[in-house]
Amino acid sequence: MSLLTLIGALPLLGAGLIYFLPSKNSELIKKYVFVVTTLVAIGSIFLALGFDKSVTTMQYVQSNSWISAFNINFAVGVDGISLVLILLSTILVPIVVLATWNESEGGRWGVKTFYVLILILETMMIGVFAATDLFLFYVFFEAMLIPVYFLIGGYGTGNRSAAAIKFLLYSLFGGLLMLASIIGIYVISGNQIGATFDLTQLATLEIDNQTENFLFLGFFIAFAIKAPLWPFHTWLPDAAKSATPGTSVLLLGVLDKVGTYGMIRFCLALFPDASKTFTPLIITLAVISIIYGAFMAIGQKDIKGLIAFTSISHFGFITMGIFAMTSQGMSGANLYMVNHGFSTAALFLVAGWMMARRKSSTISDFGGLQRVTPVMAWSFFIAGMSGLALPGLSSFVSEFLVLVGTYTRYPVAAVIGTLGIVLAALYILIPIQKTLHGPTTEGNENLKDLNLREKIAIAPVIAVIVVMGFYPKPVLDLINPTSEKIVANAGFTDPVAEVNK
Amino acid sequence: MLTAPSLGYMLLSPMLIVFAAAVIGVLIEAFMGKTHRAAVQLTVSVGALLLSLLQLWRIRDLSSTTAAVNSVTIDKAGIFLQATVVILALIAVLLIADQDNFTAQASAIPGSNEEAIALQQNNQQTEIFPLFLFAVAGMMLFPVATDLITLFVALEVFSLPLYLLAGLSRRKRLLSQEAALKYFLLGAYASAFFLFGAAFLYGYAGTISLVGISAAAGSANEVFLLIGIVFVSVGLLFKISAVPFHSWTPDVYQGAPTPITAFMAACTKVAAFGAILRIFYIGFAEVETLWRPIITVIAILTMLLGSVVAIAQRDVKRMLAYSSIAHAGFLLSGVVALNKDGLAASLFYLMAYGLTTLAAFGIIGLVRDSSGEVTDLNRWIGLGKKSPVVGAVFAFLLLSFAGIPLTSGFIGKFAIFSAAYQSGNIALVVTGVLASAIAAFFYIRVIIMVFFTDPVNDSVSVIIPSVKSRISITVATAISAVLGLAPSLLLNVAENFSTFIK
Amino acid sequence: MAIANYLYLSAILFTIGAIGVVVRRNSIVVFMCIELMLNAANLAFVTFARINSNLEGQVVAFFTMVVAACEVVVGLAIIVTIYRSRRSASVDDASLLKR
Amino acid sequence: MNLSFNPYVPILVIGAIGFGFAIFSVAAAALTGPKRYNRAKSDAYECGIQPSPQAAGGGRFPIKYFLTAMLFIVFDIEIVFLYPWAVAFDQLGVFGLVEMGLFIATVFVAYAYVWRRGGLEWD
Amino acid sequence: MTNAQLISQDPGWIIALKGLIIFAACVFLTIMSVWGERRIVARMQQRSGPNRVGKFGLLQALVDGVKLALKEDLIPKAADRIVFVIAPIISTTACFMAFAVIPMTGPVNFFGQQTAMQLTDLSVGVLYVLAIASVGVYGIVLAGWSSGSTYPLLGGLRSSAQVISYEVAMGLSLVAVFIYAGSMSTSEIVAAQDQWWYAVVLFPSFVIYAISMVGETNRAPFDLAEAEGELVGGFHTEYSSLKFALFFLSEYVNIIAVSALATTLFLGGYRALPGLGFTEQWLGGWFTLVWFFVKVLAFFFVFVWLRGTLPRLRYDQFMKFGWKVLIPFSLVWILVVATLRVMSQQNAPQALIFAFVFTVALLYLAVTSLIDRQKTKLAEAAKIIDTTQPSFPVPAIPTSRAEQLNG
Repeated sequence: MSLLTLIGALPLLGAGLIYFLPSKNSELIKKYVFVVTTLVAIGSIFLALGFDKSVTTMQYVQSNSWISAFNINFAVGVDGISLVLILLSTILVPIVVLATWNESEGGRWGVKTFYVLILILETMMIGVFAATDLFLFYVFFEAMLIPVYFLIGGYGTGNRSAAAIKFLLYSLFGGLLMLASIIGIYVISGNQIGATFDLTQLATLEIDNQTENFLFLGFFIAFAIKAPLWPFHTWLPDAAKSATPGTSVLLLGVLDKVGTYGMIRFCLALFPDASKTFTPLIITLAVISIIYGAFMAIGQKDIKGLIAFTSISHFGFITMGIFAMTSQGMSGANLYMVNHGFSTAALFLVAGWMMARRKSSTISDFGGLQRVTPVMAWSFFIAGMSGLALPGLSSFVSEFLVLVGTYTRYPVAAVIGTLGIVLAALYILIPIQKTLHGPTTEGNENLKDLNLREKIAIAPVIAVIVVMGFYPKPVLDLINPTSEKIVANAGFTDPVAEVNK
Repeated sequence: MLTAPSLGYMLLSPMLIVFAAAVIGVLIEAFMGKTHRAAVQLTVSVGALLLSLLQLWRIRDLSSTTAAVNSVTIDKAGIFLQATVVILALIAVLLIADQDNFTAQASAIPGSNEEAIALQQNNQQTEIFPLFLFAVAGMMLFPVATDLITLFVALEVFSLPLYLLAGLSRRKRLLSQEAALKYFLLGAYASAFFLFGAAFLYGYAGTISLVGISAAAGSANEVFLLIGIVFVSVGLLFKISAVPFHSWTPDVYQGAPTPITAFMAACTKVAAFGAILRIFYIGFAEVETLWRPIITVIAILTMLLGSVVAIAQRDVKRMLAYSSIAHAGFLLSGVVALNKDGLAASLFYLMAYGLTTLAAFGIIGLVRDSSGEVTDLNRWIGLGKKSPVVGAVFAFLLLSFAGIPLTSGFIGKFAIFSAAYQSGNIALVVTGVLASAIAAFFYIRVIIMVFFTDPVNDSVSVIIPSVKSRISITVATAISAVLGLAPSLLLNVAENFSTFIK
Repeated sequence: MAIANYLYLSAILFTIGAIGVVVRRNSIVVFMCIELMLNAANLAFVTFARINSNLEGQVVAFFTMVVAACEVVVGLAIIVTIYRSRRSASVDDASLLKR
Repeated sequence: MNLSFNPYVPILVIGAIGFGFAIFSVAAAALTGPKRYNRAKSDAYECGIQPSPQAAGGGRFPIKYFLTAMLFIVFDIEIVFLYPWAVAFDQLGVFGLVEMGLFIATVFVAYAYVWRRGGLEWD
Repeated sequence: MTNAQLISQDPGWIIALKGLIIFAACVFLTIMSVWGERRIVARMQQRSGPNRVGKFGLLQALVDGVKLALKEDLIPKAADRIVFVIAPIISTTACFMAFAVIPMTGPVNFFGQQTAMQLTDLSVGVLYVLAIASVGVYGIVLAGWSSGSTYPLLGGLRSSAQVISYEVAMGLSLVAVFIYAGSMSTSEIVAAQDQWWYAVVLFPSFVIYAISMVGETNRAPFDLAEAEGELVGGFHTEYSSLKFALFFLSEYVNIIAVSALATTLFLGGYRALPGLGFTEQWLGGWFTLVWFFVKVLAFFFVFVWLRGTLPRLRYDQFMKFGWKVLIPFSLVWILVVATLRVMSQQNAPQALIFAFVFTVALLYLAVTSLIDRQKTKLAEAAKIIDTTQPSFPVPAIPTSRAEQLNG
């Protein structure tokens, strides 16, 4: 059993063991979960340290037969891209646990259930990034929905059940379309090289154009729904508004990355020709997403909604980077996934604290927080700046890479995308100005600043944001070889020499 | 000059055991005192089913396959289907044994003195056991029958007891009787179609054996063949409640006593699909161009209609009825696939679906108020709060129906769609996937009602199940869950057993 | 007389029965229409047995009669019970289950 | 050889003769008999009391007869199977005996059930 | 040449002629048997019976018929007119048709044509008779139902219930005959009886048949459908004029038909009595006709004899007898016969056969004695209940005669 499998199984094991803890003692449960998730995070850091950057093949590979009738294997392994995403998820989970210590209290069910769901979700997240068997990926992809569904529906706020069902149905719909494509490619593999779900083998298939286009669309729509790309995004604002901040972090920070990750790993790798065919369309959608997300964000009165729409804009960048089909674009997109994870986490966590204190999520209810709660305000400020890709903060690097990568091939798209940065300044600065500065509005006078636990929780996130802004190299080193390989495998060569080595 | 044929008792023994038990059951009804009758009947039923299962195991590798003068073929797939029926029946019989669900005296007028007296005397309806066993035996015969008349007889042998059983509900008698009437009239109507079609197939081929019909392909009057296939299909499609022959399903599912609904939904599907698969794979395979387009269209319509109409349902039994219609559509994809994978996939699907259905209806039987079962979905609101375990199990089963990964329903769907895709029916796969998405909506809506909404009505509660119900629900759910996580256990078996022998 | 005429007769009888089931409202009449259909099928079987000059069709007819008889027993039992409960044998009156 | 008739043709002949006779009689009765109208004559016969307009129960049968009819069908079917068996008995030998023994035993079980359940009580 | 082959060569005119002869014979026999029955019953009851019209009153029945024809033909206003008219037609048609397969003579010379007095020979002859008998039941049911009156309805129902109940027993009793004859054709069954009559070989079957044929034809002591005390005239209460006559006719033709069938199946048909085989060649084979009618009339005499002797059964006794005695007995008997037949076929040792017979006999004794014991027990239990005091007050029984008279 490889280390990867162990790390993946650990949360599940932890979930199983929760059963033996007393239900009454919620503090104990929380501490236990924090320990477990931290262990997982540490384990994944070891995973990263042991990763051989010089090769682009899968590492920590493990493959066991699961459903022999269909030649389905429990096959896992990581390359650079999936490794950083696993790192992102495993690090975010303990932070979320710590940051949202009391989130589990007000739900429909007990504390235990909440953490069981969280732990199961963590396993699923690791699994979905680690799977090298298409079927296994699909299983994690779909099964992941269920814990999130219950997290939103059971512990969320507002019209949570409607949001939960909307989320689930959108995702299921996309997933089922993908299932049709999976079946298609499985059958084609059966006709050509013997039925298999192994990704590397599937990539070698010769598929006729029309079929490939259809199969591609099945995958792409599923991922576009997941990574909320306009016009498949409508579930996201509802879900994000209804979910608790912690869930939202996981939802936007990690789960939605599955969409963009899937585009890279499956759409490009399995259907390079179809990807080429659809690239113009997808780039267009991505650009629309950037602009649309930005405009919608400007109009938002609700903090959570604001963050949700900024994410849609950011995912537009990521998608654009992926389908620019340049190694810079690809690297940028990959890096953006990580950075967006952290900056969204920061935004949501701080916003969550603000809302919990003020008992409101409307932007206009806040004001002058800078004076009352300076630490919280600064945290929010930094997170916001990261969101608008301020140079020196992590997002800047990735956004820059994406735009450069895109410009070499699609200058118009890149230029319009740049417009998104301008709009970003609007949608971030206006709320920051409203909430943090100016006179302290009524009802905010007695808000408490962050306590120690919250400070500990937010500190690493802020640190990552800042460090990555100045020194993204370790992560880029992980990402770059794989990105180049993917672009090359898809049959593209960079139009200009590499920048930013 | 006649010669005495040999029947092949060894091969027939699994069926004969069940038949014999049914006959013994009738004798027990006749000569046994009231006090221990129910217990003895249950013992006999369970014992016979177990024995039959054992016997199936023992004959699984026999080299000879035809028995009873070529009227049945106990091939691998046949044994698998029979075993499926028996296993599902074993679980169902425990649900049925909860006497509370059946009227004490079927002939009494609802609400009459007679009925009150029967209730007062604590009379128990034990005739259900022999009826049940007859139905099971018929269901075992149906998928192995290889000539038209055996098919017809088997069809009736399992249908007739079901018609009666459907009318025996203890509460809501009128509804139940009405269900029985509808089921009977439409069922008999469909049988007549089947028979008429069989007559024309006979006229076409000059023989009633499926092999003979397939051998006659191309040599005789195609019109007869077409009429025959169409009418026989109508009869069979009715049994599996495919569109447009589905209209009985919701009514009957709703009106029949819940354990019977469970049994009917699970086992009838297995038997009928077993027979359909055999007929189409053996009898009509040579002339697939005649029927495949039609069945494909029907499969598509069935999937879509079942899924769409289910959304509007306010009664959980009706909802599951429409869901079963949708599942019939999925299963038809396996028929259309017309390859070995399609057969294996169908075998797996039938088992998985049957188990899930049994457990789901088992749970429906537990949700009650003072006047009996509550099937109105609006009153299920907040059930998860009152009894989280039952709610969680029901949610799991619904997810399995919906085909969420890591459930047996998903593996089944995947298997069947990949077989269909393999045979080139891509439209079918796409529709199936869309229908699944639609279907997911109403399953999930139920989960929301059960879990995400606060209870408004305190009169509904989950009764503490008796040991029998508990065993059957637990076993069915457990197997279903295992099949979701480790489907290889059954898939490999299904693969090995997926051969029809001509 | 051409033997095909029996087939036409059988088809006509079957059609009458099939239509009768759909348009008639009294459950007993509906039921009798079903029996008519079964008998039409029987007639077809026997005719085909004659055309194919083998006996299988006649044997089938035999079994069909048995099955039809069983159907009668079960069906009438159900209809009679329903009649006793609600004093009507009309299919339309039995409409508690919403369509 | 003469042309030989289908063996059922003579049956038609005698059937036609019988039918003709019956029709003739019914028709003749209408012609030969006197017609003297009297309202009471066309009432149902009821031993002198005021006749009811319709037969008891609206012409419907008591349930008991239904049961008898069902039983009759069951046994008639049994007979239908016994006859061919009996004719071919000598050719089937032990097999025929055993199979029919099982068949009769099965019917007998049903019969015993009906007996015990009071299906054979008339009053 | 067998009868079957002979008959199959009949030209059309012979068929027509034979049909007419059979029809005429039936009508004639009916007329005569009505007269005969009345005379015989009268004798048994120390009366003289009809003796005014014609010699010995021979023409009485004929005259009765004419009288009926001159009566008003009524149709009750509650009746279903069409069915009401059809019912007697069905009955009449059916009763004649039963005769089509009865062999009345061996090979005879019929206007220069070698044939047999049998209208047709079917391989399923006996089944055909039973089928036609069943059709006759329609006449009864429809007549009772269509009258729109209570008594006919009940009478019709009773009558049909009775007919079908006893038809089962009758049908079962024939199985043994088919086992032995290996055929259902009437002529072959007759031919198979050249050694032994089945009445001897299969005596229990014969008894069952004889009983059930009385039940089947609604005759005394089983004439419950026409129990005058209960149901007036039964199903034909509302019938008058010739329609009534038709029912009457069909009843008697039926009696003759079942008698003829009994003769065919159990008494060797047209064959001469044992030891008188030489007579079969007399009159060019025509003498067999005499033997046939002798046997049939013997049966008819038994019918009359029963009517003159036995009281009518109660309805429940009657049905109970049919369902609870005749049917199970027939079924067991069939199995016994079949087993014995197989044993002799397989050349089983004599000892085994005897052992089997002995076992069956023992079982029979055991079962009957058990049933008897049960009955006595029940009777005793009933007695105990009878002796207990009634729970309601009983008026004092008047002691003196005067009081009794005055009330």
